Amino acid sequence: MKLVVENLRLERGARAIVADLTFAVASGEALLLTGANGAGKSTLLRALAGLFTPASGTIRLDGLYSEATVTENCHFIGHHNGLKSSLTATENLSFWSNYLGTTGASRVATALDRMQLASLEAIPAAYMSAGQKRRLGLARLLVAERPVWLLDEPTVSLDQASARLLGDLVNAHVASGGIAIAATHLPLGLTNARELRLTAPLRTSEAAP
Amino acid sequence: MKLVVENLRLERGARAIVADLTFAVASGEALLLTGANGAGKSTLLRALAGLFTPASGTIRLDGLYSEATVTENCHFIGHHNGLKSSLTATENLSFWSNYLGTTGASRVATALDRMQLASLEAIPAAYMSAGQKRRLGLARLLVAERPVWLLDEPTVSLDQASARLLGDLVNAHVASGGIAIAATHLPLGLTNARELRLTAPLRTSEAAP
Amino acid sequence: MMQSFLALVRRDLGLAVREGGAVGTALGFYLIVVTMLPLGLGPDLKQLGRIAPGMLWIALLLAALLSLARIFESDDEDGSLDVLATGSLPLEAVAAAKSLAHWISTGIPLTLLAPLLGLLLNLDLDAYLPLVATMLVGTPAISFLGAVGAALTLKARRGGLLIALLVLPLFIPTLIFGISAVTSIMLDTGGSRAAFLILSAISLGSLVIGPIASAAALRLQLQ
Amino acid sequence: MMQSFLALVRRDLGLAVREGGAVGTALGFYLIVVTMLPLGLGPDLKQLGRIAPGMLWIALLLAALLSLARIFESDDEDGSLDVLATGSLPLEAVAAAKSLAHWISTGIPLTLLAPLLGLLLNLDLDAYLPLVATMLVGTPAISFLGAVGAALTLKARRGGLLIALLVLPLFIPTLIFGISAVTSIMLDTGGSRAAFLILSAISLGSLVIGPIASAAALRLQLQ
Amino acid sequence: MQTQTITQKLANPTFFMNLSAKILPWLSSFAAILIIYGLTLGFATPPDYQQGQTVKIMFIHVPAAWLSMMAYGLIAVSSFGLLVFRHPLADVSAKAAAPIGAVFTLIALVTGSLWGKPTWGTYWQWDARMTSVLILFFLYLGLMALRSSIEEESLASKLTAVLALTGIVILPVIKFSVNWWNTLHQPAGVLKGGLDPVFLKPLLFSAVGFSLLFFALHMKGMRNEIIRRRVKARQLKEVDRAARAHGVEA
Ligand code: HEM
Ligand SMILES: Nc1ncnc2c1ncn2[C@@H]1O[C@H](COP(=O)(O)OP(=O)(O)OP(=O)(O)O)[C@@H](O)[C@H]1O
Ligand SMILES: Nc1ncnc2c1ncn2[C@@H]1O[C@H](COP(=O)(O)OP(=O)(O)OP(=O)(O)O)[C@@H](O)[C@H]1O
Ligand SMILES: [Mg+2]
Ligand SMILES: [Mg+2]
Repeated sequence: MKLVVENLRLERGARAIVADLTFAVASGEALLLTGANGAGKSTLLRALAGLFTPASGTIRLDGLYSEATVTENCHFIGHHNGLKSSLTATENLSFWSNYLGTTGASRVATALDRMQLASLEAIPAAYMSAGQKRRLGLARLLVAERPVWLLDEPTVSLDQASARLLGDLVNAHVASGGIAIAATHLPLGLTNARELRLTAPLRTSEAAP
Repeated sequence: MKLVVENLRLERGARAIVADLTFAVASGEALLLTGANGAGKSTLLRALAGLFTPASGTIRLDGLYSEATVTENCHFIGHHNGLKSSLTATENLSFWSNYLGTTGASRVATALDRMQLASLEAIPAAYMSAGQKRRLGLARLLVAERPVWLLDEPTVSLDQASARLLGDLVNAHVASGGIAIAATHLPLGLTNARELRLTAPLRTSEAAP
Repeated sequence: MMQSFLALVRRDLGLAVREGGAVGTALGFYLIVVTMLPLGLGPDLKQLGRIAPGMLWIALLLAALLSLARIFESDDEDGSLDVLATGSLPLEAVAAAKSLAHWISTGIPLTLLAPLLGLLLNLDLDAYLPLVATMLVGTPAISFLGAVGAALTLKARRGGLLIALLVLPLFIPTLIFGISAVTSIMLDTGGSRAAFLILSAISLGSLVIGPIASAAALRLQLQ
Repeated sequence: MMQSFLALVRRDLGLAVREGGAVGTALGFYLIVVTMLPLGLGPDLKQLGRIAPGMLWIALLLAALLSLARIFESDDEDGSLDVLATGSLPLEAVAAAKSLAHWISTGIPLTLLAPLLGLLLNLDLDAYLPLVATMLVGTPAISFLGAVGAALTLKARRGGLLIALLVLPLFIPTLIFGISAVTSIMLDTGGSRAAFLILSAISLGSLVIGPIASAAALRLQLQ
Repeated sequence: MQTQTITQKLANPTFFMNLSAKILPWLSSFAAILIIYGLTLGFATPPDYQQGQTVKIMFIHVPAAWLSMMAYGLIAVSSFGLLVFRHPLADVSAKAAAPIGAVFTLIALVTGSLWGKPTWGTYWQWDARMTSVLILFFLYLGLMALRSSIEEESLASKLTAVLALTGIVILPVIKFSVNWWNTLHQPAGVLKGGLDPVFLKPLLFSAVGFSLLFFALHMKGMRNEIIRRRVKARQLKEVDRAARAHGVEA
């Protein structure tokens, strides 16, 4: 399996955020997106997840099954955690596991366990701290099998222990033949990770009428 | 000037988040709040800022002027940046400088300059990236003189350069006799900073509402 | 597919109940507006009964309308929408599921409340049945077309009001035929059947157009 | 103090204009509701003019009400509220400033639109002046009492509807006296002066109570 | 081929700016002349045997009414062009047309109700046509409100386009409302010889004149919009320079 990006161009308003970018990530590889604030990391991740439509260029997922799209095979972890504050940790997770197409309460329980949220399982998300919320959001990665993980600043407001925990999860996922792409300003402690440094391309706003 | 906290007790729902905590920070000192997720850093900072009412204990600001409260003398930088997305960088900042009681367009301009946002001054906050927004939020520290800085995970989504910039700002503030208290999971690169490690007191999650 | 669809509908219904009786609020609003109208129109108004169907319909429209903002808003704010969009379910189905949940959690309860409020306005006895019937077939249009408004105004602060401005015009046909269907039965001046059929046609149309338009709007918003 | 207060009012007014004509939307909603009422009540209704004041008042109430959610919501979401609370301005003053801005940016424009809509409902000629007058003195109550509702429902998703539910009852006095002041002038059955005075009394009261209650509610929300 | 290249040229804003700069003066002066001529002719006409002098309102009302619908048609077409062909000028056109269309709709409504007083004895009647035109007016308001309430412009324009296309169902309703429901309003008959030539000639003149006026206003609006966008684009460039300058230090 291979995620292939060919001369991708992303525009916001009239401006090019990313200009003819080409790279590929094979299964078993992790890619770190780095770059200054405003370099375009988040935008690129949204584009990979199929949420942001590129101005030009292609994003393919080869070798999984015919016309497999990244969208259907990725976990997207954005700035927000996708939690309902009135639902408990368990309720939040089990909804996602149902929706993302895998059933099994066992999965949910183990996921909470691995994210060290077991003791909070019956607590509404509203009552959780920033980092606890983030961990619960990340637990989604474990309740549904998806080969491609797209993580936007996953360690935000995680303490060191949790950050290490996340690093291990990603390593395990990659080791088992998955793909992980993470935008981050800090090292995630990944074993075999390449780095893609985004720098704002020379941009012309002439595209604007 | 001295910020004094005496056997403070903070409760959320039915649970004690912080139990008889006592410490003091004198002017010229910086204090780092560390601790695992859910240890109570944010709650403590909100309590110091006077946004969260303690269950018991006192929070004083001595030696500034009679009955000076922390609330009126602090900058509180929370998880959110307090920006209006439809206002430009300058408009956002000059509102805060007016509201927080200091006038002077010069201040705003220099603040933007020091946060390396000068070139974004006429751009609505909506068009900024996560880190650019955060920097603009932090610029508030510079447009109004306030002796006590309360920062909750200030470096979130800042790139290294900006993080260093922030560290320098805090150092300068402290050096000039101010007080800085920051909750963080990463070193801020402060020169003379003590560390206060919060550990959750014995807590039963059954007690949770 | 189906599993995801049902999971989504179930969750939304659950939230509607959990998040502080959104349903109750809509019902309460309906109640208050209906009781306010006589205040404004003067209680002495003899033919209160005659205009009752109209008032009931309008108030219901408003109550349903104001609950529309809820449909996508919170999912957008907390990032759920991004994840929903990466699911196996096409965005059209997502929109449909959420519209359906809205109809079940708002349209139906309001419809069931209407006859009770009819008592307050001494509605003709023989108007109750047609009133409920027309509302049952009319309200889906509100939820499914309304969802379009909700999707369009996702990124625009000030949800409720703007949605109303956008979709109220689209509802005016529903309103006109809904009312005329009832009144024409009350004053038995035929044509009620025609009005009823047109009403159903509008609803069926909205079942198709609504989700497609909503999905289009959502895609643009996710950018 | 004063500087902060004015700065806040000015910002909110600026935002009301900037953030996509919040004002325009309220006006549009008012317009639509007023035009929908006759649709429901039946165009043939001869005494449309007679009940016009009532309809204009009710519709105005709804339009103003639905714009209330805006007052504190966005400031809460983007963290501004925390900073506002650490300012030198007491929270009561903050609430007052924001209520005032809401009245200027919503109450006044709606009041000015009312007479134009009166034309649509062929309102009596001699009703225009009292209508505008009563609305001018009545609308502050809506903004200042409404702010309390907005503050109370800050953390509860689904602003608009819940607020309406909470504060509509509070407005019924305003509504009754506002309407009776106008109608009693139209049908010149004296007592309009009394109603007018009561109306002003209500507004003055709300200027005091509103901010205090709002501030109390906000303090709880900030926890 | 020829058309191809022409559309491509028209798609180019710079070309449009130059072209419109040349055309605009002519267009507006023609509009003025025709309107003045048409109205003077119109006011010279003998009073109508039924409606007396009030018939003269027709010379404003009818063109306004026609244009109110044509403007929406234009918006719909432009919206389609934006969503499907990503035509750079389509959105500019849609945005510029909305307020103008709204004004013409308002004129049709006002003149119509002014006309209604003498003829039907009431300013306003909730009859099918008036109601549907009113709805059209609301749609215009909705379009403008939606666009103005979203910060990111490219998004705002696409969303507005979606709304415009959803709302297009209203046009046939307006046009044929008079035939579907029996109403007070006259059915369309002017162009089918239903009107005395004495009235027809001035009506047509003013109709053409108002149409030209519409196009002149529309063109002017587009020009302003384009200029505004160029300024905006320059601003946004700043963000990039900032991002890059910052990136260099990082
Ligand atoms: C507010 C009230 C009115 C509105 C909204 C209105 C609207 C319209 C519209 C949309 C048209 C274009 C119809 C078409 O092209 O098929 C039209 C045409 C016309 N209207 Fe009105 N109208 C109003 C009142 C009146 C009144 C009071 C009269 C005179 C009795 C009148 C006389 C006409 C005539 C003669 C035409 C030309 C019909 C044709 O197309 O041949 N209208 N009006
Ligand atoms: N909604 C938006 N509309 C217009 N421009 C935007 C929008 N969001 C971001 N941008 C611009 O796009 C560029 C890239 O933004 P993006 O968020 O992808 O950067 P980033 O690499 O994620 O930065 P950060 O590290 O601060 O998160 C920035 O210059 C920003 O100004
Ligand atoms: N609104 C709330 N209501 C009830 N309990 C809460 C609320 N917010 C946080 N808590 C609880 O209070 C405790 C402390 O939360 P707090 O946010 O202060 O922790 P923190 O140190 O900031 O954690 P993090 O590093 O993740 O931000 C946590 O156990 C959390 O579950
Ligand atoms: Mg980012
Ligand atoms: Mg925290």
